[in-house]
Amino acid sequence: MITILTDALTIAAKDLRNEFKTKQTFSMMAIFAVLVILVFSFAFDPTNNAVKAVIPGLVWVITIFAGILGLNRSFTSELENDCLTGLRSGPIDATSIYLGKVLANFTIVTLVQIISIPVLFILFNYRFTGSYFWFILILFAGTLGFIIVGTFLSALSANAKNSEMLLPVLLLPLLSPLMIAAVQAMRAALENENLENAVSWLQLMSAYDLLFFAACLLLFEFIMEGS
Amino acid sequence: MKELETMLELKNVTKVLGNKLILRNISLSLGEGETLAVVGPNGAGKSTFFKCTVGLLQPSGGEIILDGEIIKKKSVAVKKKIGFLGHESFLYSNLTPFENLKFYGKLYKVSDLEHKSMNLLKEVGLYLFRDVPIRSFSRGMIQRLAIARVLLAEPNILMLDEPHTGLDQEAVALLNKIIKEKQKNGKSILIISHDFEQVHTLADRVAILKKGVIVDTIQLDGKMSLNEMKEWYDKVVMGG
Amino acid sequence: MIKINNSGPIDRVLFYILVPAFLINLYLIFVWSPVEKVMGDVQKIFYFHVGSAWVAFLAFCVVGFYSVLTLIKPKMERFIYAGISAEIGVLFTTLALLTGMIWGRASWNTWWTWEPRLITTLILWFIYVAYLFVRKMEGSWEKIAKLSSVFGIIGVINVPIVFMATRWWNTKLHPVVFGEGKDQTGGGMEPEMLATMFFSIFTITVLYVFLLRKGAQIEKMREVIKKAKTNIINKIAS
Amino acid sequence: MTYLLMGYSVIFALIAGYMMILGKRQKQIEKEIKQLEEWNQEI
Repeated sequence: MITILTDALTIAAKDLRNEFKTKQTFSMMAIFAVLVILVFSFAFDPTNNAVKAVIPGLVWVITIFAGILGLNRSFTSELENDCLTGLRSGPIDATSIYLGKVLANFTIVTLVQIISIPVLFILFNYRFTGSYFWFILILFAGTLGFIIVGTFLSALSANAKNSEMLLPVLLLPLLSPLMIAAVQAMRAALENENLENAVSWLQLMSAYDLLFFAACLLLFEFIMEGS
Repeated sequence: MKELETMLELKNVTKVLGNKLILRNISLSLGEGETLAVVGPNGAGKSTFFKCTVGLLQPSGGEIILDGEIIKKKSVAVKKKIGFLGHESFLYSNLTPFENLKFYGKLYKVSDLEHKSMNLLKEVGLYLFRDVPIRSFSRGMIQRLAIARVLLAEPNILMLDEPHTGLDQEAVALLNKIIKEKQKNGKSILIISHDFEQVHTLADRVAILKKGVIVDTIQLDGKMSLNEMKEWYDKVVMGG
Repeated sequence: MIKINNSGPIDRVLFYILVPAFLINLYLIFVWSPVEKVMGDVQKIFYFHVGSAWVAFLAFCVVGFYSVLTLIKPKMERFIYAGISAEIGVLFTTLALLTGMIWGRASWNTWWTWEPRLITTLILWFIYVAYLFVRKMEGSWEKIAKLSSVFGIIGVINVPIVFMATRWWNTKLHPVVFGEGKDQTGGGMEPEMLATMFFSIFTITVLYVFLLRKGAQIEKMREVIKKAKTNIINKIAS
Repeated sequence: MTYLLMGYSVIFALIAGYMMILGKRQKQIEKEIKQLEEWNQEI
């Protein structure tokens, strides 16, 4: 059990180091997130006060769009030099590959959020009045669920030739309950009202996270098995 | 022939992929300190055979025993004893040689990692470039680093999948030098190759895999010449 | 030589049940069952709508069931059943969605309402389609069987959560036609209606089983032919 | 009434469509069987 965790940390550290040597994926994701914000500011006039209502949704839209870019690379980058086979033939459990990837992807997406969400608030001239604690908690739970399912499906779709097209098609329907909950919870937290509402949505999100984490952990080795 | 402690044993290994029977009842054993080469025509199931022995694929029937332990899906500890050198290097091109070795060393739980990897880098002649991302390396250099990666974990058995293809003269010489050294140290080696010259210089025993069956094995022991071996191979593959 | 083993006795029995059942069902829907007072004739869509929705969920459960079996022990037959069930699932999900939309248009003058059951069905549709995309991947059937089964299981887990989330999200608008939950104001169907509904569900379930068996037989034949073809090609080549 | 007609025509069209797809597959298979038999005779 502990070796699984240390192996996962080793893999995550390798992934992050590999990424931050060039920062290519990361900077692409950040720029893409900001571009999405820009496009949305054309679509909804940011000077209009009613636009505040779409902010909670936009937080998740940029997270998912930018996140999918990174998730696409997560396993296809292992195909260069056939590194994935190197990992699979090594003395490690398949679950530690999954855990390591989840950790690395979560870190990268969180960093993208740290850049893009302030940009969103600034460009939409949004004054943050809600509670930081709940905001961050909801952001954490939602992003975690997104990465849990996304990493799993990224490994699944990496087997296909058109993996970057397949991943969103597989991922978005599965994310829908999480996103409904995340947007509602975020709205409640940002508008600082109905915190009980936010809590019950947060419960749904945690249930989703736990359930899918367990299922993905169990099923991941079937994806890693070659045939 | 002297009695050898068996390192790797395949018992009636069968592998079905799709509707095709790729491997049929393969039984082979590899003694400690022995070098076995598996040769065969294309499509004979060499790579499937190899994937089964390194634990990437599960055999549909029979079992593979390495150092007294059956290789199963979950047998993590056994895999530590395998040094697997494949076609590809399994190395991360954004990382430096040193970082690559450190990563694999951690996964294989190598003790005294820094010291060992430095020594290995010197051995394969990459010490000078230890801090350069391997993206800019030539194929030969990457292959040398791949050799270092395999040796780092100090495996009991080396499994080499066509190790000589795509190597320059220098790297071939280095690889052969290292293999010979390991032979002297009593390590078992399994080579899959179609390079007869190299097989002849390295192997103690040669097995021919044809249509998923081991059709014949022969003891080399340095007595048989390269041409004799080739003749034998042609006879076995063409006949029957 | 290869023969088309189309209809075993079970299929014949199914067929002989299906045809009269379908006719009786149409009679029940259009003639026998009373016209609803508020919505009028349009309410008669409801019978097939409920039946389709039920079969859509059933088909999805069957996909999940065969996915689990495939993971436990990959067999061509299980893999085929899961695939055909998903195909029929897409068909009936589409039917449920379209009939739901038509009904919505007739009774509330909108084609689409963001209402839990409709959203759940729509997401179900997307998951089915995604599942079929996974099956279209290249590679050995064993690999695809594994990957698609994994996706099928994840998809099945997702459905109840979607339903819960959408229910919490928006519980207004849907007419509760027969007793469910606390709000039963729209409930109280006449017994003839209830009987017709159950008969429709029965008929469409039989149709599903019939199509499932038929489709699976065709797929199995296709595999047999594929094998025979490669055999012949190998023979000619050697 | 028009909606009812629309609803049931959609239902029957789609079910018939799927059955036609199945029939097409069956035809395809029959064709391939014929081809196989021809090949077999040639051997």
